Amino acid sequence: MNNTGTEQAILEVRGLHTIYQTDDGVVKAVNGVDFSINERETVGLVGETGAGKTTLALSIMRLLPERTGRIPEGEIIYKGENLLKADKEYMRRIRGANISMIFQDPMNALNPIMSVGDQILESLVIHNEEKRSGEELNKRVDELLELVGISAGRKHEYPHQFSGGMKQRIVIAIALACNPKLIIADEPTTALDVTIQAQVLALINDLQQKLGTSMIMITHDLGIVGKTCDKVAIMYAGEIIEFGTAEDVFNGEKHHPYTVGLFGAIPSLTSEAKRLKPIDGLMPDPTALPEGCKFHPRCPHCTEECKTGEPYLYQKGEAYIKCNLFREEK
Amino acid sequence: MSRYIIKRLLFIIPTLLLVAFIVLFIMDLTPSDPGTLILGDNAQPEAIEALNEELGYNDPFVVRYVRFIWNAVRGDLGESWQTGRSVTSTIAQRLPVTATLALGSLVFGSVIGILLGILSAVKQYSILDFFSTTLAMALGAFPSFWIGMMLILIFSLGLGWLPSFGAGGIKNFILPWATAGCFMISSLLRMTRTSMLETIRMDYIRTARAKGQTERKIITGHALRNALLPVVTVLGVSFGTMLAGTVTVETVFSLPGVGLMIIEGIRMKDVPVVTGATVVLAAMFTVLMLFVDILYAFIDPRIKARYAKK
Amino acid sequence: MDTLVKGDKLRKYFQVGPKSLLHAVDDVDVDIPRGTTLGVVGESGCGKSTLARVVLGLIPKTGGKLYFDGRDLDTLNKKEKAEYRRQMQIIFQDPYSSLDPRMSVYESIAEPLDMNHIFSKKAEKLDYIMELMERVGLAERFVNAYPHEMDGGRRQRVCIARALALNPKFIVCDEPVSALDVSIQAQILNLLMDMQDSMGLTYMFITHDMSVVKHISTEIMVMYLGQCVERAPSKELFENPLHPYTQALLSAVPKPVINRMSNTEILRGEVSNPINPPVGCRFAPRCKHCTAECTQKNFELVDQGSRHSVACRLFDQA
Amino acid sequence: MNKTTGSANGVKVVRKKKSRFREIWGRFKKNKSAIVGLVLFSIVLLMVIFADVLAPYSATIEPNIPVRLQGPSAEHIMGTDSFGRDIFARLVHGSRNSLLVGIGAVFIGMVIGGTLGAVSGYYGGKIDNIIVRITDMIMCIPMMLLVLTLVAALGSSLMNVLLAMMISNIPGYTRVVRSAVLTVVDQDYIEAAHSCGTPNRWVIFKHIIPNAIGPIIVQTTMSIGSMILNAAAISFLGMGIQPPTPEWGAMLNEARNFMIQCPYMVFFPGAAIGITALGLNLMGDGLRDALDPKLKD
Repeated sequence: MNNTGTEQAILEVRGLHTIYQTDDGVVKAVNGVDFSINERETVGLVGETGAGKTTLALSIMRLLPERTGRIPEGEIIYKGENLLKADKEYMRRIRGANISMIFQDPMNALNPIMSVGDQILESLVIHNEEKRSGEELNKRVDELLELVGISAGRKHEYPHQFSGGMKQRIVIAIALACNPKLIIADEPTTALDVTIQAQVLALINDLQQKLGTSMIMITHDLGIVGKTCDKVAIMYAGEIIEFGTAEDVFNGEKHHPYTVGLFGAIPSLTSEAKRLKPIDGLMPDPTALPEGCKFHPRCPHCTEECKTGEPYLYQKGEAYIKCNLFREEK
Repeated sequence: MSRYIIKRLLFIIPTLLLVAFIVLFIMDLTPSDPGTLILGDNAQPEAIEALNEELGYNDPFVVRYVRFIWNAVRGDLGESWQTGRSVTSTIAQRLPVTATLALGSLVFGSVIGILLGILSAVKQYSILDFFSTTLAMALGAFPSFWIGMMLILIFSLGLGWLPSFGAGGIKNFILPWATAGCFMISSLLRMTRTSMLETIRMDYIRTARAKGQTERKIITGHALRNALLPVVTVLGVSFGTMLAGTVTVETVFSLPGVGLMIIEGIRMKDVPVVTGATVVLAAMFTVLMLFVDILYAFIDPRIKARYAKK
Repeated sequence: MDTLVKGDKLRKYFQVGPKSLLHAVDDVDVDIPRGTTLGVVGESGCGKSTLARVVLGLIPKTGGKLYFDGRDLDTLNKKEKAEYRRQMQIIFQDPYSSLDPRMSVYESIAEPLDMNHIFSKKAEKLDYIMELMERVGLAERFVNAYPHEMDGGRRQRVCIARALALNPKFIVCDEPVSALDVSIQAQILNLLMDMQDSMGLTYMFITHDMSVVKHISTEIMVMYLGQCVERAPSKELFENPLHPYTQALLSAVPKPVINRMSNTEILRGEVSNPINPPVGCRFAPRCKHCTAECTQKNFELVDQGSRHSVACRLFDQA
Repeated sequence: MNKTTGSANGVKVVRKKKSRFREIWGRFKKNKSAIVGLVLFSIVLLMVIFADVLAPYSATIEPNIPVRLQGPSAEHIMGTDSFGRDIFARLVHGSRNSLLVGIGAVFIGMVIGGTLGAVSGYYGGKIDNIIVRITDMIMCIPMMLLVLTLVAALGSSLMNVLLAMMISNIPGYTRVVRSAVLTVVDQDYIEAAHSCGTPNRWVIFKHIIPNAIGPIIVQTTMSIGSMILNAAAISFLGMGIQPPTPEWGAMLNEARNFMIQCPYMVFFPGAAIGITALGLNLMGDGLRDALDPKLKD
């Protein structure tokens, strides 16, 4: 891999806020997220239920539910263009061709009454800029199916004839159809069994190496991050509270207390510990987030200063941690 | 697939037998007998009794049931007690009117109902949606015979555009079609809208959006076909309701169809007429439901596969 | 060792068609020493949940013998059976569907007590329920709460309190933490282990998560397509997995360390159909050590010493 | 009201059974069309209750030939019919019969059909198979035809119309209740109840019925409306309640002959039927959304 010179960010998210206006109040799902992703790079977005991972992904794709989802501020810059300002038609052409998405639940992600070949073909037809013939496109469908490990002969079959793992392969084939620059994978293996998960992860990794696509990997499983990601963003209550290379986050010395808690809560396969170390308390209510650092009510190191105002932003190169613990070490 | 169709066809036989049994059984409770009806109230009781005996009216119910089925299979539904005419030929003469009414209303009702249903789901919360759902609610709540009478008041008596009774040409059918179609519009519009709203929220619609598909093609290519699956079933059921509703619509517009035949039969206590006509309408409905089921299996590959495996 | 629950050749088949039998559980032996935890792992469709329901008697078994505290459960009369049923409880995976949405916490926990007429005085019952809630770490204020007012972790605590209400000896935990986030999962796992220590409970713990099963189990049973393929004490299994399936399963678990796909063993193919399975090792179609022999005869569990047994041609001395 | 039980350490167990009801009501009252439905239906209910206050019953029965076929006026706000009877009075008193038939038919159908459906859904197996087969077959006869033949056989009277509609309502209810029960039976809390030795009847009454009641209530509200429509149709065909007893459908039947001279005779009874059914349907829709809010985002 030649990283020199290609350190060009292909997607940059700056100060992104996303809210949902619901009957129960305004849900603040994403609260000021900054990060960028370079070519050929995989960034892992890690967090528990309600951390805002999926909302962030849907914001980038501009696929938020129309009536409730709003992006009051922020920028999403792709190829020098702010996607939040782009018109609908421009955005439609970006989707699928430049940025595509793999969804969590392969059981429902495919149209049940359309053959899988047609569903892959659809993607190609939509973005057929070079006006390739139907025959060429069909050949490409065969190629894509073989690429994800399904025999091309099965393209006339319907989704219900495939197992969960196979369906996810088809979803991946759809995502890859137009050689996108960036793939957002939202918990792509959560619904699958471990051995099938390993197959799918290997496939994703393999294809990414081969095709040089960048990827945002959304997951709650730190193990998957360790297997696939170059950089990691830990999300809590709609914020990235820690960002860095996989090396920083897994093996570095300084961590956000939440990151420490997250690692501590996982039962280890390698060492013997009688008791686990859970994080006290619960995720905050997204309609009434706490003041100050959003983690302070659960944090073992909480001080008075954490309860008001933004926490300190500790930076080291590209990596950063949002926590007052590191204030004095400037 | 062919096995499934055969299985469904075989299921139709006990269904029709049961339907005929229920209708015959109920009609058997009617305080009426052929002797009295043919000879009149003033006839000698002995003569009436003799005629009843001759016509087989005094046989046990089971015997009459088996005889009815046996004759019906050969196309003979008995004779009217009132006029002595063959019930089969009366039905054959009147069925075209009912069929024209029913099929016309089916087309009218389903086209408008499904179309408005789709539009109001796609443009949920718009003025069109509000208008359509209100229309559906109203059409479902007001009795169709009343709507028919209102239409007569406006278009026949008020404006004088259309005839109010009889079965002559197309013009005679326009108001009846609209009247009988109202109920279908109501149920189909609501069903299509609900089903469409549910489908639009499915994950695979999001997948299509993520592919960059246009909104219009997402609706026509993905959502519509899936959303119409449950609508097909409702179409069958509401067609059945409408078929029975032709009884009132034919009464309002004095259309000489099978429905009116049933009403006249009931008034005259003419058991064979009512039985024959009811069994024919119920049989039509049963066959239609079968057709819907098979159609369903053809559109939905999942159901097709379930039966292909067996 | 003192065995609390013992199952001999437990078997559960489901009739799914005129000639098709689904072999959900096929001749599985279970024995769980008092005060220990038997972990049951396997992927979806391996029959682990069915096994749990057979052991609890919630569904009738097709074959085999079941002993609880040394008594054959088939020989008990109705009254005795009810007595034994009280000593066995279950905790489910999804705390959203395992609590009646119309019952408050109080009512849910009180139900088993009422059904078995434990308390005659209301105040005594309430005190006992409060004690149970305290034991599972539920604040008093939740006594009148309804399930939808609580998060998954608290609901699971209510389920645990309900299971503990009748003072059981044996609890089946059917994926009790799979629906929870890691931080909450750790809370519940700690609670379950504390309960075991303080009340001497015996668990059968069903899960698909290898790290959870390692953490909580004394012994582990690995299931594949309705059969037990390997069984060993927890530590032994993780240090020395023998069956090719167990090895692949362990290797497939993503560990929270940087490890870009280097040493993962990828298992080919998918789980085959449990309906009318053919003779032979059921894992054979996916196994890299598969030979003709594997598809011709069945392999029983064979003891490899130190309570470790495995059903595989590679270790079949017979 | 709230029932409380004291305890030694001062904790109160509160029976707040109402919380769920309040939650549903909260969602229901936000729905404008549901409120419109509730208001419409309340008006009809008030009419039923205060019929005698609004108009004397005698005015609905006794002919008053001198004032026959008069259009709406201050004295007769909806005009008079061919016997000179006040249409408003007949409308008000007719509401009792229409509603009686509608509610009566649904209620009895619910009890019998509901029991069959619950048994079918809960026990499954052979019983379920038989019940489903038979209801499927009976539902092949369009309901209106079934009612008509029954009325023809039993004779035209209020009680017979009620009986006929009750019987024809059973299969539909069996279906609805069966599917409602099936969704509940699958839940883990039913298995949890079994595992702590809860007897079947307790499970049915304590867990299944309360949780399956939602769709049943919705179905009930909606079917009262359609029963009123059916009853009106039967009377309109001259098969139902016989004159001079006031009933909306029967009034329309009489009005038919005077449609040309007196359109108001047709208009008011039909509007009354429509408004009642509309109110019930809007309420039913609102209830469904309030019970199951997942479609509203």
